[in-house]
Amino acid sequence: MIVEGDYTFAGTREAVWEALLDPEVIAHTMPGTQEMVRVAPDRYEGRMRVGVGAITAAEFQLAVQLVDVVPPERYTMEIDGRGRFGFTRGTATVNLSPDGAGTVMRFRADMQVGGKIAAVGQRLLDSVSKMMTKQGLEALAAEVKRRLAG
Amino acid sequence: MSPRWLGERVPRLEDTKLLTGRALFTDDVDLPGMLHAAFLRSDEAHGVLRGVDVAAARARPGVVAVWTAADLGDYWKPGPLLVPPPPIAGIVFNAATQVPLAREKVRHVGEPLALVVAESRYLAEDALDDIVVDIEPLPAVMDLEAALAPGAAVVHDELGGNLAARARQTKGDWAAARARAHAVIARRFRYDRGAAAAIENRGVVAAWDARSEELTVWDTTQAPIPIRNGLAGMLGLGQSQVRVVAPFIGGGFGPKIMMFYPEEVLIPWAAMRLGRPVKWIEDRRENFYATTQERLQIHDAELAVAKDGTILGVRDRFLSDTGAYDPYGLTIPINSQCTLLGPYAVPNYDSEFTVVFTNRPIVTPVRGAGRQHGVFVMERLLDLAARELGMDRVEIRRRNFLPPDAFPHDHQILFQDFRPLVYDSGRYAEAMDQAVAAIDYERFVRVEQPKLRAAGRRVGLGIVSYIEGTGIGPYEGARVTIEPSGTVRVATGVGTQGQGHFTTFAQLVSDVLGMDPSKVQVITGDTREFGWGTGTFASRGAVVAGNAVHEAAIRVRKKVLALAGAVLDAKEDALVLECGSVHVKGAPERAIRLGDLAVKANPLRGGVTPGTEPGLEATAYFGPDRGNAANGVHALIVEVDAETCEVRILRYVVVHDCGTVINPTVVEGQVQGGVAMGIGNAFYEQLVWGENGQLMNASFMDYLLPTALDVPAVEMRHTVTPSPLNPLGAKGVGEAGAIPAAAAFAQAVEDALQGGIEVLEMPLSPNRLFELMQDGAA
Amino acid sequence: MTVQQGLAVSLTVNGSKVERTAEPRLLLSDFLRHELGLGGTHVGCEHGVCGACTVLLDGEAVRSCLLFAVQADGHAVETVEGLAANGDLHPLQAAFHETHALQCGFCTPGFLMTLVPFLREHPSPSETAIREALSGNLCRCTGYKNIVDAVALAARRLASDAPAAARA
Amino acid sequence: MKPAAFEYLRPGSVDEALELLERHGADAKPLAGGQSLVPAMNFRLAQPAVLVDLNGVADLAGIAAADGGLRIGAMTRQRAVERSAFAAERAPLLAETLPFIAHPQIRNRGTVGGSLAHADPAAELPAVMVAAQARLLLRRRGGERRVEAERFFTGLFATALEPGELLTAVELPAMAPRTGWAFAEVSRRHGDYALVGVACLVTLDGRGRCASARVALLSVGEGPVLAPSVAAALAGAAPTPEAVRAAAEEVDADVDPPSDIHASAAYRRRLARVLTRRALTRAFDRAASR
Repeated sequence: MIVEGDYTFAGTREAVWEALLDPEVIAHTMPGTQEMVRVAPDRYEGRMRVGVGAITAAEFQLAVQLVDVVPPERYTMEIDGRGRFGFTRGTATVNLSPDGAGTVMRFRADMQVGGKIAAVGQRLLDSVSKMMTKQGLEALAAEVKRRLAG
Repeated sequence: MSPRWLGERVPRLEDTKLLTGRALFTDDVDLPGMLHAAFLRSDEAHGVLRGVDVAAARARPGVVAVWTAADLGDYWKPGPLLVPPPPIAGIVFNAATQVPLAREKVRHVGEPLALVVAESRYLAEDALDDIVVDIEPLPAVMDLEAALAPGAAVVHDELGGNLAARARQTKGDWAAARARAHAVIARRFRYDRGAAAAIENRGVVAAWDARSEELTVWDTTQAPIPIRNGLAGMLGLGQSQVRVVAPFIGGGFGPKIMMFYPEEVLIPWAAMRLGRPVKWIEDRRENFYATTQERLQIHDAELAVAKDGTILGVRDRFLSDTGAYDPYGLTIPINSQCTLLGPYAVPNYDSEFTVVFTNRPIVTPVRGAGRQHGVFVMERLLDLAARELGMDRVEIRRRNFLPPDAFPHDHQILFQDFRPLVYDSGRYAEAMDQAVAAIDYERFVRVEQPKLRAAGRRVGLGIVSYIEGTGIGPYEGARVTIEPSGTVRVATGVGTQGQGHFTTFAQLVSDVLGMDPSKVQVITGDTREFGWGTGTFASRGAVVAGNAVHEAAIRVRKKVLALAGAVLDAKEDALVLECGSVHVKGAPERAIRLGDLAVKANPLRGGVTPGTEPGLEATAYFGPDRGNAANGVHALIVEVDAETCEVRILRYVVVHDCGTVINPTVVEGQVQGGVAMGIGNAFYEQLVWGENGQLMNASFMDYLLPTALDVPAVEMRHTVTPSPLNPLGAKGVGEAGAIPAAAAFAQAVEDALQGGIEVLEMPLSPNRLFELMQDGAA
Repeated sequence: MTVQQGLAVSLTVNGSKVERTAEPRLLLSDFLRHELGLGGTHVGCEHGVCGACTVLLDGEAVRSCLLFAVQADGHAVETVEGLAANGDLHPLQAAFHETHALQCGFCTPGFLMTLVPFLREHPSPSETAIREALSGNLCRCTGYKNIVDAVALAARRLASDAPAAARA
Repeated sequence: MKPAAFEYLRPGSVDEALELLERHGADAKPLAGGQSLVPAMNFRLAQPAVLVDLNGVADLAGIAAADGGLRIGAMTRQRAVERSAFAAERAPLLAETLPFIAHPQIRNRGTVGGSLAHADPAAELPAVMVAAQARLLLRRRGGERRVEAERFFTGLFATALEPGELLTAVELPAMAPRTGWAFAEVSRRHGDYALVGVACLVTLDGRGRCASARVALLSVGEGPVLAPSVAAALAGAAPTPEAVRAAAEEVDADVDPPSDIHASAAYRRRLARVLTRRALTRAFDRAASR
């Protein structure tokens, strides 16, 4: 499953870069994140709970490995999430480029979903990923805005 | 002994139990102290199995035992190779059979990792959630071509590659045929995977009686006798210590033949270890991974034709997906290879298949067993050739049919039964004529279709021929016994999954013994009743077991006549068997009821002379020399909504020839049901896989079985060309309905869209049709 | 979480009063089959699609795999075992037999229980209405045609029997 | 496929239900018809700790007149609405839609309120309620509020219901004179989740021009999707076939359909345009004849 798009933040590339890689920010903005710890400069681990509608919010153990990091321009995340209802894993690449006073983020995630959620929930995978992307981006934008204001 | 019941529409004798809810299905077996099993299955399609931590599951109250592969000790063994490769020159075959529980590696989603036994299924499933699995994912092998490329991930490391088999069969000289062809049609065809999806999932119940030292296993199997024999060997028991019962089975369609599923190996073992009965009933989600499937093949095929449409030759190279293991050998690709030839004279043929291991569940036959693919490829090639030559599609078929005097016709290649593919009999043009008349082909093409098209309606017709190789060996047997009550018992080794065996076998016996079928009690699928045979598959029940039943009845009749002659003091040829008794011709008062005769057949003191055999009982076996060739024509009319891409079937005609018909109602039921499955394969059912080997539709919400609104009433015609290969002249019918449906459907949809698209793949869906039409418009 | 043990359940099944205890999560289908021994109600998917488990709850066809046994407390359940009266097949059962509307017979009880209230509500249904009524039950063997014929036959019989019954 | 354990509670009144829902908070899940929830529980995708079974709450079911329109209790079975001549007269769009929902066995058990509260993007009833400008009655302990259907559905399986709040009824307003209706959907098989569905209500003015058009779609977004662009294109226009066709094309701007194994987003867009045109055509025909 490919999720891609772009989003313009009102802030410098450096500010956006810092926000994106700040575990606190990730924990705040990634939908369902319970906990996110930067266990190494290029590695995060945490827990997420994702539930939709009647589907009980299932806990995922999440690990994110950063590779190909070129501050403040681009990085790639290798994502590995496992939980009782299945797993999700894949890579997501983020590119930042200045755009006037703001910063354009281009992202492309190639995610695989497996287990029970894939087997019986395929109808909703696209919608859920769209929803989570939207929520995450909006929260991120708010966070960037808050930081710049603060 | 003129046949009175053969060919009669006898209402089924087994119905009452089924209609009133009293029939015993496997999940109806409830035994005192019974435990319930559940399997933990892999979420990953391919990976290194690092660990399965079952400590928490074992500690859960209500859980009796939890086993992983490591706990099985010597009992852990790969399953048997059920069908070895046939003796084709140059054949390559790499065997890799399924294992009871995965160890070291997982090879498909749903492969079992651990077995939990608990006081209830609910508790067993609770315990599954307690198990922690560590799998390091590997790239999943999904694409058949990529699987064979250098550097591809490998399903079975010890084989060093994903090649499961390769075999080439040829006749004549394809290259020469191609060289002199007026036209060569070449296309790539794809036929994707579906599930058998019997409404009853699989199940196994096992009980070990330590005092009698007997193991009883109720199993939703199509092949109880091989299961008994195999289990006895695995468990170190004598065959007589194991009783396998295939009770009423809620649909088979092929996957229930597959022998030694992990659950069949482990549940009896667990019952013996625990000293309590154990039940495992597959649930629907498991069924989508744990039960075998069929169909993915990719054909690159060429048809060489003369200007007048005469087939000069066919070349085919195809890839066939066997999934993660190949226990069933090459039955499916050989069926595809052979069935492609159809009812046609094909002088030159060059066909090579390559079977590929992938990280999908295991492939074994599902109703049709590879025959669909062959028919689809050949019939589509003929359609394309007709279009290219400007010929009528019926005409190109007529031109190439084997004539009635061409039999036996030797295709010079081997069939799945390892015997030469030699057609026994058939009247192919006649079947086509009947279909053309029934669907009113000329009128549709000349009048109806233009009229409807003018009104903006997109209607199209499809008409295709097929051959089904049926009734293969090795053999089946039956025992017929007249009881003192006058009831006749028939015991046979084949199991039954709804084909009406209880009735058709009774009809065969009734004619021979002169009695009403309702007085004949048929017992199938219980190894205690009959212990020799193989099973119900390849449309062979009526042919192989039917002839055995018939022969056993004839032998009993001989005994009846001999004894009655003595008792009534008459010559045997002066005796009449009728209405359950024997009387002397012209002297109805000189009679004895069969039951009374059965009592006399168990002689008391003084009644025995040397050579006396007690009982009015006989056992007979039948093994055909080779399979026979049933044939038929399917024709249908569809309407396509070009805006929504929905397709509606307006009419469906089947003309079929399965030789001698024992019970037309049962035969028509098989055909109508087969067509429903064929329509499912053509337009509704497709197993959809993510690139990582995940099945994306493991439920009846997303795997779409056709409903009463999707399947039309089939208009049926019979032609009867008896087979010379068995005394009854019967040919098989179980799979016929399913085999040509997709080919006919594709032609009809193309016809409706007036050549705007080519349908080279199955199944279609409205979404796929939308894409094809977009491409066609672009 | 506290796991509730069995709750008392009191219901009528095929006209007889039944009292049992059931864990709340026990599905009605499992309760009927394995607690009451009424194996005629079959389980094919446990997610409400196949219809094999259809029973009547207070006279209406419902999926017994989508109900908890505790929800049937105080209600009347009818299963396929209750259809034949005094050994005589129900007209629908007889019609299924005569038209060869069943092969393996696994889905059949669900079809019958769907059809009993359908024919009550639609005594002379069209073929389309019959097919619509059947569309919530999956059959893998028959291709449905003979089932459609069976329903039409049963409807005709019930219609011609009705006045006789009214006179009686 | 057996559900995980849960605690089962069966209140006898709305007040009791509200008290239980408040007491158990996020652990509790109301059980209405259960035709979506129980399958999810059998797959163990839903594992509520507490089920509050509303089936014993008698005063939640029923169909009654309200302000010239219709009031349907949340626990009213879909089948009961389907059989109600009164509902068919007051809310013909709803009546036309009901047979498209799954199968009779499901509708015998499934409730109107359960479907609305579940807010499945592929469900028919939410789209109908949005098209019909229905109001939903939400009760909590000590209070009640009415929310317009358009605002009730807030996202993917998301509604305006707050913790401890219960949907108790839905009210459909009276239809204006010269109003026509239509529901259309394409599904793989009858009763399946629709690939796309369209519910519409149109009203003609005295000159036979479109006074209002409410078109709501399903399976093309996070929830029921209202199509304002279609309405705008029709406003004041004579509903000629050309005008309807052109307006239906506008639906493209209002939808953001997902892709799944049965239908790509592009195919869903096609279906949305075709079904919108077909539904509007039928609705205008009906409006003209009333």
